[in-house]
Amino acid sequence: MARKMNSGFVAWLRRDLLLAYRRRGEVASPVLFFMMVSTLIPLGLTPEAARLGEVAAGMIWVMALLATLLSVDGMFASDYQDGSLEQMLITPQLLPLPLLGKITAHWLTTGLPLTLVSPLLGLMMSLPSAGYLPLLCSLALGTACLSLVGAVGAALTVSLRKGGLLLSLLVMPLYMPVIIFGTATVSYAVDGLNWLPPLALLGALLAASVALCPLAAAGALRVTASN
Amino acid sequence: MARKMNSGFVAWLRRDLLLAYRRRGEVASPVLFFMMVSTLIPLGLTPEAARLGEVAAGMIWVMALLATLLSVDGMFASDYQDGSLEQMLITPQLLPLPLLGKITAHWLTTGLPLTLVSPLLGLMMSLPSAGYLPLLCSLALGTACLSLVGAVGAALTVSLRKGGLLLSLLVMPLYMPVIIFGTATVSYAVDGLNWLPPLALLGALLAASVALCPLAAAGALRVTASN
Amino acid sequence: MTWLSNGSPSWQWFHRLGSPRWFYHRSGRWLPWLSLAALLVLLNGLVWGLAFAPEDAKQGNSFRIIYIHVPAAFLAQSGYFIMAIAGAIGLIWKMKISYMVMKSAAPIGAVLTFIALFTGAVWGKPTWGAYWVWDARITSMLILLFLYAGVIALQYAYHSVDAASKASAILALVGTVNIPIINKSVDWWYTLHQPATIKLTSAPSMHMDMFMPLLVMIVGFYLFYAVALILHTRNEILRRERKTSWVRELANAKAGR
Amino acid sequence: MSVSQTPLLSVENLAFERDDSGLFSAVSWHVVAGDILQIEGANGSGKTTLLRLLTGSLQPSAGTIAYLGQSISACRYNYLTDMLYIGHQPAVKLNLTAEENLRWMVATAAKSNELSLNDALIQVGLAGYTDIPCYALSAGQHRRVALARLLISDARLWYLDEPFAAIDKQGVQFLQSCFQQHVERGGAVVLSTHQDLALSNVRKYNLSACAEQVV
Amino acid sequence: MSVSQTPLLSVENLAFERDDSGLFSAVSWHVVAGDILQIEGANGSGKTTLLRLLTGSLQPSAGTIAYLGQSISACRYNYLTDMLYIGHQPAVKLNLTAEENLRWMVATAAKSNELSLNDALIQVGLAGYTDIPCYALSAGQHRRVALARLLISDARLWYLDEPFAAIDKQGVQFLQSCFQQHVERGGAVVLSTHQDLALSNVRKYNLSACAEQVV
Ligand code: HEM
Ligand SMILES: Nc1ncnc2c1ncn2[C@@H]1O[C@H](COP(=O)(O)OP(=O)(O)OP(=O)(O)O)[C@@H](O)[C@H]1O
Ligand SMILES: Nc1ncnc2c1ncn2[C@@H]1O[C@H](COP(=O)(O)OP(=O)(O)OP(=O)(O)O)[C@@H](O)[C@H]1O
Ligand SMILES: [Mg+2]
Ligand SMILES: [Mg+2]
Repeated sequence: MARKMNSGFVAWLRRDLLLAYRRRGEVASPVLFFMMVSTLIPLGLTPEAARLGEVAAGMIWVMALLATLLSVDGMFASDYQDGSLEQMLITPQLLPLPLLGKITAHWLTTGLPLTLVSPLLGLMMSLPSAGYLPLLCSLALGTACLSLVGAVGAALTVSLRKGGLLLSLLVMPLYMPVIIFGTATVSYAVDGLNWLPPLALLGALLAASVALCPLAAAGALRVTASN
Repeated sequence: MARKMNSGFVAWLRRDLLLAYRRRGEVASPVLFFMMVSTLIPLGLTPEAARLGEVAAGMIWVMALLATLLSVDGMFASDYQDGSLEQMLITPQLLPLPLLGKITAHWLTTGLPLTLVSPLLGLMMSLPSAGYLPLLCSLALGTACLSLVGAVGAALTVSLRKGGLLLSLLVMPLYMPVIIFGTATVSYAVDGLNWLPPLALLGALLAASVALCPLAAAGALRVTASN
Repeated sequence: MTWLSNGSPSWQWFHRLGSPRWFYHRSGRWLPWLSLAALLVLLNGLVWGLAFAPEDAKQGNSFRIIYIHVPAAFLAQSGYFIMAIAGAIGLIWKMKISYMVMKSAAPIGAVLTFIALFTGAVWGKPTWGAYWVWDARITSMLILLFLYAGVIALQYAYHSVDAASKASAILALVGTVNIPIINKSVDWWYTLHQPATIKLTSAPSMHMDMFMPLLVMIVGFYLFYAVALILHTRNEILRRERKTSWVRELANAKAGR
Repeated sequence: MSVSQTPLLSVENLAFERDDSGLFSAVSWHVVAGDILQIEGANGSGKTTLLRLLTGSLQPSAGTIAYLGQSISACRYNYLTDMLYIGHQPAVKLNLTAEENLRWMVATAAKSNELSLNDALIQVGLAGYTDIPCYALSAGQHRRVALARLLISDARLWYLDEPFAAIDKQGVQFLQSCFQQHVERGGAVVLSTHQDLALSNVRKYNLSACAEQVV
Repeated sequence: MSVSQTPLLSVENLAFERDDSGLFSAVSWHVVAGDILQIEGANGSGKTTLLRLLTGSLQPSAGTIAYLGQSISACRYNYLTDMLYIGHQPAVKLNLTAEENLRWMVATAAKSNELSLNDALIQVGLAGYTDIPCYALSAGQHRRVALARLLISDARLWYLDEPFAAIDKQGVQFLQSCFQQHVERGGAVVLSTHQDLALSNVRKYNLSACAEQVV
């Protein structure tokens, strides 16, 4: 029985990772996606290194946000359709645990790759060198927040059979603080200021999200999915 | 029988519009999505009007592109799952016609609202006043291109039951010319140059896409969906 | 789609020509000679280029990267067309072997593109003082890498070999239509933003002693490309035809020895 | 009459393989106007695949399918116009109401008779459910929406993949009487199901054995 | 023994309404170890709704559901641990193989016996199909993946919503023998289906009539 205690978390985490990486080609695709979007930006704006460098951090953050939105939408949709969600709701485990497993899998497949390639993106967009470390740290914390908050939105909209746009509407306001502290971390660093305070705030946001979001998502799922 | 001649186009167009209307919240939401992201950008970048104005057109275009990506992914997915796509493939009509109907519906519910709301966004991001008309025109033509090209990507990936990342990988490189000509139209206008040539190029791209993309999508669907 | 329908019987000879087994045996005979030729030409070009060509007046020895960089960039671009043509032949005449060629061409092309980008980036640091610059040609090359990545990803995404082949052939064709458009538009974007402040070393005025080894290297790269493509394709043939009797016999013969 | 001599549909030596492993081969039978052919076989024996070959959405690896004596690729338009296929997935949009779904199905179909949509829905037992979205329907009601197409269609060839799935006993009887009427009007039905039909004129073809059985 | 006196599951005066229109009311029955209860009723009579009420994912508008004499909300953990529900939608992930699907199902389930996954899949007739993704399975094979849970589960209460859908005749027989074994081991089965079972000890409850029938 002890083996089973937290198996809700591990089982769902493992399953979602497996689903994400069913195909070999897939592993690279989040990384390529981010590289492509960061090619779009110079094409849309300007190829001049100096001006790109100014907007680099902000753009990478906006990108992270959009990539999360693009993918968080599907977090429960297919599970809802094929009945897996119903099964999740009637397991004896505490619902937030399997949900945290799913959210972790989501972050590992979107937020983490983005964080890891961000130095490369910074290079492509001529980010000043003082910005790399803060960018990496703030993305790591921030994208986890985005996944957690996104999960609540996804849970709220899952039974509506809607696209991701309604979801974006719900969660975007909640994303604002993340993006503000995230970009502040980098711009403080570039301007030579102490960038730990905004990073600490981001950390606090993350802590709060970890504590609250799975609960909120669980509540939302109980209401919407049993309809 | 005459009534039936092009009914593939009209029937699918009408159905998809009806579906979009059913999810009424949905129709407004590309617009809202768009507006929210453009409030994020000043947060991530800079609130200075002059500097915002410089990047405004590029940013609006990047957003339009991502919003299309966000939605094009679902163009065939639900039809594939519930068997409608199979039915489409065995109608006696020429396949590109119903496809064009679906693509038109997609543009009417995403590209068009974006285009219509773009002046407002320009205002929010302090776009110089010479840029409004070119922005409107270029978005109208460009988003149609995006829907058409996106449909080919969606057709290629429909049976894979994957999220939008693979699809983005396939179509994003094809989107690059659109964004280049689109932003060029606006920046020519802002710089006081004649902005008709880039717009004409965009028009040519659109013409070519209208001619080729439904064919390519039809070929792709025959390959992938019957699998 | 008429081009997806069965070819007419008069094309039967063509099919036999494209039979995997025939290709496997024929290419087995050519391969040693081709490899030898590629090796000789490449060695010749490298030694000539790296050891004997004169030093560049402005860039010193770092310019010698050109002997890798330019041939790789060249092949990366033609590789895409080779891949797309193979795909088109597959779609039109339903030749299995050409799908295999197409599948093999994708990773080779992607690696060459990456080499061009990488050598360019390494070269860029001493020349421009930055690893990455949004130059028109560089950007086109990056987009080409994405196009390759798309084809490769689609190949791996499908479980069914048949669907994977056809889907990526369609994508490769759509990509080919787009490559000229992309290149032109990127050029135009670049000139719009900056009137060519950064210039690549002036190619036309390149010294003949520098240029000849480059030409040799390009020929060598073509030969090398052919060898790599044939090797990959042979591998792919064995993988896809592993259930047929002739591959089994081949395996038994190998094991027996 | 000589018209009835040419079979409506004839299948000869049909074989299908996926990635070099054969599923079935040498399937031969024909269907004339008035026939009901039941494809039988264990799970995974290829019934659905066979029906999808008939609709032309899959290509056989060998053999021919002929409609009125002509290969179906040669007379594609006429064949598809005269055919109705309802598969495992009933092509019902969850966000639309039953009536809207049916209207769209009729609009994309090539041939249809004069029966009003509403009457068709009433006949399949959906009276009172016509204007609620289909996600609020039960499993059986959901399939009934798709089956209402049978009443409206004018196609002679019906291909039905497990039409009785999720349908209650009364519904099964109703469907069988539909088949009966259809074949009496000169149509033909090819269906796959694991249940036995209560009709007398049903021919069975067992796909596992690849042989036709006379009942 | 006095244990067998308290019914495993008892339902009293259960009613359900959606948006103020009643679906059924005054549903009462109980199930003791060894029972097989078949819920019958026309399409849309509320069988699926009733089963989902039993699993606790819907809330009744009146009445009680008791497990071993206790209300199911009072002993939620024990109840859910002892229950297995397989619905219309079989919760099978199309991109995973049959074995991966089953492994995940077992990992999230609370109780399971010692049967290996592979043996379970072989028993439900999926030998040779364990390592291909489930989208390449036929409709019946797809459902069999979900039904393999029955063999591995140690739960006493089985709730099955149309378990025979898409399953061939042999499969139906096999499932019935599974039910038989399960009730002989002291379990109980509540199922909804439109087909008649070949077992002798089946009790039927007709939801349209809201009354239990003795066969
Ligand atoms: C990542 C960076 C780079 C990429 C992707 C890149 C790509 C290319 C491409 C596509 C070509 C054209 C080959 C052809 O003619 O078909 C080329 C040629 C060339 N590149 Fe680069 N390049 C890069 C960086 C550089 C740098 C830093 C230099 C030196 C300063 C350089 C020098 C050259 C020269 C001399 C040629 C041949 C000139 C010609 O054919 O017109 N490249 N490169
Ligand atoms: N998309 C696919 N890709 C690969 N193999 C498939 C695919 N669909 C079905 N198969 C395989 O083909 C075989 C036949 O499937 P089919 O769906 O035709 O069976 P069926 O007779 O309809 O079975 P059922 O009674 O379960 O509906 C099965 O063994 C299945 O594994
Ligand atoms: N999500 C829902 N929202 C609103 N009404 C619903 C919903 N699901 C089902 N209903 C309605 O509740 C009734 C009972 O549905 P239920 O699915 O329980 O029937 P059922 O007995 O299982 O039918 P079947 O034999 O077709 O499976 C139906 O009339 C249906 O229209
Ligand atoms: Mg089937
Ligand atoms: Mg039901």
